Amino acid sequence: MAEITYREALNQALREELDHDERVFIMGEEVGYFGGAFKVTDGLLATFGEKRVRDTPISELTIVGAGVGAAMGGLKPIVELMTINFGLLAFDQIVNSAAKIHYMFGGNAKVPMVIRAPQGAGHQLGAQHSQSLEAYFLHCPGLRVVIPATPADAKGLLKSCVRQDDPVMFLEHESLYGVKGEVPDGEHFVPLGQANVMREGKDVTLISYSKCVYDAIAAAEALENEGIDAEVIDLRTLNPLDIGTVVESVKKTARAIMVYEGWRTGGAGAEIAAQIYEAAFDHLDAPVERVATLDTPMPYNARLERAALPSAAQIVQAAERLM
Amino acid sequence: MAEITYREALNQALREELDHDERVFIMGEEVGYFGGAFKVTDGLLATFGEKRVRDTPISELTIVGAGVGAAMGGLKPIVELMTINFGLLAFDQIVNSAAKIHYMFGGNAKVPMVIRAPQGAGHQLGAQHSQSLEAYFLHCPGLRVVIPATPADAKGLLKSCVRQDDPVMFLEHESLYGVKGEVPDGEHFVPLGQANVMREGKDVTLISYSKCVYDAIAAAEALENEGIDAEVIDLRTLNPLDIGTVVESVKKTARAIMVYEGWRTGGAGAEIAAQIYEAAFDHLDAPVERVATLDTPMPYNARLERAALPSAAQIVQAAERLM
Amino acid sequence: MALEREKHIAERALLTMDDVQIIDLYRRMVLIRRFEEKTAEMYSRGKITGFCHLYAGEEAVAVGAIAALYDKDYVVSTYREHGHCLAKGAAPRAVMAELFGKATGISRGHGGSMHLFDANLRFMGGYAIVGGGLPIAAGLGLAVKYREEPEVVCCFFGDGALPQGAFHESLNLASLWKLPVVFICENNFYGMGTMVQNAICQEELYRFAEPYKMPGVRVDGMNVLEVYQATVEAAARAREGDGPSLIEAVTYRFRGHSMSDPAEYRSRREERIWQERDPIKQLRRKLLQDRRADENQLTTVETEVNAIIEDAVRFAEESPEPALDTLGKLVYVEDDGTAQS
Amino acid sequence: MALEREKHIAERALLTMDDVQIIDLYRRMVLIRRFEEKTAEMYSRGKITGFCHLYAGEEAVAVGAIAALYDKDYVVSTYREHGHCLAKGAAPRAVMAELFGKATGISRGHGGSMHLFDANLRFMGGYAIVGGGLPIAAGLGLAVKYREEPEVVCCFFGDGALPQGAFHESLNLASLWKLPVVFICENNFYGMGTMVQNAICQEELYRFAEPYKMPGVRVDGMNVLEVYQATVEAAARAREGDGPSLIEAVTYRFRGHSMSDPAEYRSRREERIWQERDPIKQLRRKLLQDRRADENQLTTVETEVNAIIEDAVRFAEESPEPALDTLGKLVYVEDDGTAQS
Ligand SMILES: Cc1ncc(C[n+]2csc(CCOP(=O)(O)OP(=O)(O)O)c2C)c(N)n1
Ligand SMILES: Cc1ncc(C[n+]2csc(CCOP(=O)(O)OP(=O)(O)O)c2C)c(N)n1
Ligand SMILES: [Mg+2]
Ligand SMILES: [Mg+2]
Repeated sequence: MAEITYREALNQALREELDHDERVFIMGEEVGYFGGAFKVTDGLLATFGEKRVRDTPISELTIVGAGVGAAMGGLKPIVELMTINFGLLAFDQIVNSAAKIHYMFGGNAKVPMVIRAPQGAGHQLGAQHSQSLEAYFLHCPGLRVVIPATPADAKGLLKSCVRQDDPVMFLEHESLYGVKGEVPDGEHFVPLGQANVMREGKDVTLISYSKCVYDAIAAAEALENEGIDAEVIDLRTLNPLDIGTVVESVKKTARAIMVYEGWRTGGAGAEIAAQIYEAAFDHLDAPVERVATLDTPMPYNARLERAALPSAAQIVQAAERLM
Repeated sequence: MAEITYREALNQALREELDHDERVFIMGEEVGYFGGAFKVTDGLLATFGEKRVRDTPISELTIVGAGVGAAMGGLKPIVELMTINFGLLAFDQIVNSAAKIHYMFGGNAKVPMVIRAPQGAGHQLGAQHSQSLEAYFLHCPGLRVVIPATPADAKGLLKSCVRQDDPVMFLEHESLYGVKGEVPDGEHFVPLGQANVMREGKDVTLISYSKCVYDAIAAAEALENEGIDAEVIDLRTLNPLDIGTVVESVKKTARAIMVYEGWRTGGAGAEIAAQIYEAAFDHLDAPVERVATLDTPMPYNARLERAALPSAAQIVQAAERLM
Repeated sequence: MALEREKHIAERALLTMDDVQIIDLYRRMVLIRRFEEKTAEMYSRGKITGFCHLYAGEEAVAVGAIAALYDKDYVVSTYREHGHCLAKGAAPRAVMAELFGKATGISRGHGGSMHLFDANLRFMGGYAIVGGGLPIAAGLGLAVKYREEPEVVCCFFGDGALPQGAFHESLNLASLWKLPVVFICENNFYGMGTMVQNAICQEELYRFAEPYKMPGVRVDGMNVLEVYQATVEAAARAREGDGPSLIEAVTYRFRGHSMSDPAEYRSRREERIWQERDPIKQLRRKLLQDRRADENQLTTVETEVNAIIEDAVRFAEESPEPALDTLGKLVYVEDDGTAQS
Repeated sequence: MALEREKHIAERALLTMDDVQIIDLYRRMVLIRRFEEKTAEMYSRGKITGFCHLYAGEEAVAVGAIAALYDKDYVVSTYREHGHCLAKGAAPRAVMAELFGKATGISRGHGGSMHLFDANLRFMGGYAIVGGGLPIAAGLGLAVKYREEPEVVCCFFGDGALPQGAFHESLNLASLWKLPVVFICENNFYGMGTMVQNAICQEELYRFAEPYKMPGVRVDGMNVLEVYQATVEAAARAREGDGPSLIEAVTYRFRGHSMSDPAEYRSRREERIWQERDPIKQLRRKLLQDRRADENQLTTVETEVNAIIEDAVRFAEESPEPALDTLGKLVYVEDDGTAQS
């Protein structure tokens, strides 16, 4: 076990998978000579060369589409979208091609491609650079949606994604790259579809993923002082979704709070809440609370941005409302 | 009052608004000489000429982007996407430009544009031509989302959309164009944000929009024979969302079923269900049921397609489960 | 201009082909034509539904281009792809069964007319988003080049795709990375009801090749030999590692855009002119004239083709529909296809 | 090639301008430079945050092009738009306050460095999606033409936007509809760390104009008069109803891509060569040499500019932040800006 950053964990996963399978290659804007806009691919070009680590033009639609074609042609592309905000340009190839090809060609084609994309707000990047768009991909059968919070999961999930055969949206949070954590050395896989109970508790379940997991943990710690014992679940993947672990917890605590950075309305939290109700209605003492981003384009001003985003304080307040 | 089709109602609205305001114009693929892929704009070119009814190249991203620019420049564009499936190519301009410009420029710019798009399945058009994507737009602050079921609403809502100043996704269902209904003559406006109680009932609330409203009504009639008295609500607009009318009904019936044609997971039904729980948790006798499209790319085969889509029979079954 | 040169080329192609090859071109074109005629008939009898875009009139493009490829070369197409799929060697049975939505269809009845696919034939699919196939073709080209294999990717699309960003992005990427892709634009003068000059400011579509530093030629798409020869050259270039080419094949669809389009925007006169240039009749005339085949041989081909098509329809009719319990399966590879919820 | 002709043109521009005009060009370039230097300082002191892309080195493009426009002409820009916004006449106070995220900012602190906007100045916004401004500019051009007004739309974007589909779709639409748009590509040889030849197969970017049947020229973007003259011609053409033009202005950004980029991918030698071509120094030298201005005058300009910038910073510092209760407002026009829920 070594303590490394989320960024380093991703870099290790990429390095190991490039090493492991000749068919794996990386392409995207600035992934090569620049080492990635967030330096996730740093050093890979030097080791693996231009064939395996490919800088592309700014052509999101075609980068993703070319990834689809390369995957159909037998390779295992890892496509980096510099951020998910630019991925909106590639939406057609993600939703109309990547997600549908296996099914619409009768199972005779497959698209084993991982699309990595940083997302999230918190750095005053303004309305066009601060989105968390996981809900769009959750609402698209055929796509896997993976969204790790910790360095260990970042590594273990990314490696699992590369080893499987469905197209994956692998969403990283821009604020997590510098976060450190213990990561098992060498081969380390985390299976898709297994939520992680980060903290056990009996009074309320905080369900989250990506950066908000840390807010949930901070809130749980604060709640402890108030005598409220919170369980914290990191979903880790939204598709497949491990609703079983969530439901089990909610049956125990009878109270749930969804914490996510997407816009509140129509976000992944609505879906998960709906599934909780469907499976554990009789066990709930109160409606599921949602702590999420306010329904507004993200303001540039720091104070407004902070206030628009979900926070540990809001989670604490929600928990208090529930008790 | 005349009985006309949904298509004719839309055509009337367009004609009246073109007549009413010199700034209004229509652009899109095949809207002019061809009269629209679904003939909604039929005859408008002949009356208003090429300046006001503009055929465009197949360039969805730029058609929408040009609509944004024209709206900022003082016009009132009505942009037709031939179907919403192609609208995925324009997603960047819808989400990153249209929805954000008013806010990110500090309220100093506005984008009074209506984007009309047919959507929906049911005609064996296969995976890439059968989507209902309202959930994507619901999860995008800054956009209005309007989705009429009846000819009268199609007309009244479209006219209201053209008269207001926010960007609107106006989603029509491909199966509704031939549906007839009474439409008030002359000026007829339906305000955004007012759900319509189509049928009163006391046992269960069926909440729907677009084509599924008809399935809900059919189900309500079938349920009547079983002695179950269903209320049917047509939301008509998803943003603004008239959750008040829904909650009031659910408080009365204590049971709710969301009926929608988007994919079940992450669809608009999840959001509305979540809001129902938040506002009427204590009034609910059972969890909100969701009758929606199966989470699969749409198959071409007719039998499979029918089975993948929501139906009156499924609503009836859901209601029976609830009682 | 380019056309003069291409005339010459076509003559050359004719000389270099043996009789068997050349009659095979004829056979394939007739097969496609009969297939489409039968499809139209089945459509009007309600056996086929959904969108259905016929290829009649354009046979020389698919047949000429694909004849210039090796079996292991890849083809990427659009929603108007029956012709390309058959030319690539698909069994008419499997294609017809797909149009009927049957389990024996080439895409198991999941795809329909717009989404034919056969990995073994390296027919890499029909895509129904205008321009959607081009980035995928570039990606296949990348896969080939990556593995240092000798194949090329042949990508068909319509004139309507040129105003799409995907066209330009793909040409740039293919040129920048010298990918072995032959881009073939089927310029049939219309995208649905829109004439090409109302969609794009440059009607000589092959000229878009120039800024991308790749060869661009315009060929007579009603002449199978011209298309063949141009594709031979482009494919050779691609195989040698010199990158992509753009071929504009000028052609005409004999029917409306889809089965539901009566094509009222076209004049009878225009249609007649093009009917006279029917690629099948042209080749037939040429073969007889040059004594590369006799009437008897060609009639035999036609009779054989008719039987194949009849058989395909019978097969499609008799085939079972996909079982209802397959619904929700095949959405994912990994979990053996259980839908998400 | 084009460059030779442009040299000549620049001389002509110089002759036709009076001293006041020409010193005003100098003033605007110095204003932008000082503004950017101060911005860098404020950024490193933590007063400005987020992404911040400086325009230093490229001043001649914004100033030359915008000087060729009338006040009522429109400008559309990118995330690197401080220069364009100031050249269009924005008060340095309002821009600096925006960078500080203050309520007095040109976008009320909602936009930041990448999203400046001023409807009155017809500065139609900075867009942070590469290529995102081009369709919007085409739409503004349509609005102008629709109303039969005489304005033109000047749209700035980088070399990095050329591989984007939006560039091609917009050029096609503008040409097809003869929209009054002047497309100005600021070719500074890099899109972030990627050299233009690694992003696009055609390095002579102006050549993309040709298939779109519009004039395409390359000008020395370090020479304000060349840019000015090329824009005068393109704008005149647009105003006469002859449609769009493409101008490629060859330039260089003196700093990294953004405040967080040390630009390690560039050689010191390359940077030095371009520093020597500093557009401000060049104009200064020229003015003195041709005796269009004396040292005194220019120093006065510089001193005045310094004072303006100091004042802008003071204003920004002292301005209030947007009130917290504005959050959730201004999302919609209609309901006076209450967020959805
Ligand atoms: C992105 C997109 N926009 C619109 C459509 C609707 N559509 C289907 S075919 C077509 C015309 C295409 O014309 P062309 O590319 O010339 O091909 P042809 O039909 O002539 O073979 C259009 C507009 C679509 N399928 N995809
Ligand atoms: C669609 C999109 N992709 C990627 C980015 C990230 N990005 C911001 S600027 C930039 C480089 C743009 O270069 P260029 O157009 O040459 O403009 P310059 O920065 O040189 O002025 C990139 C890749 C973006 N903002 N938008
Ligand atoms: Mg065509
Ligand atoms: Mg650049």
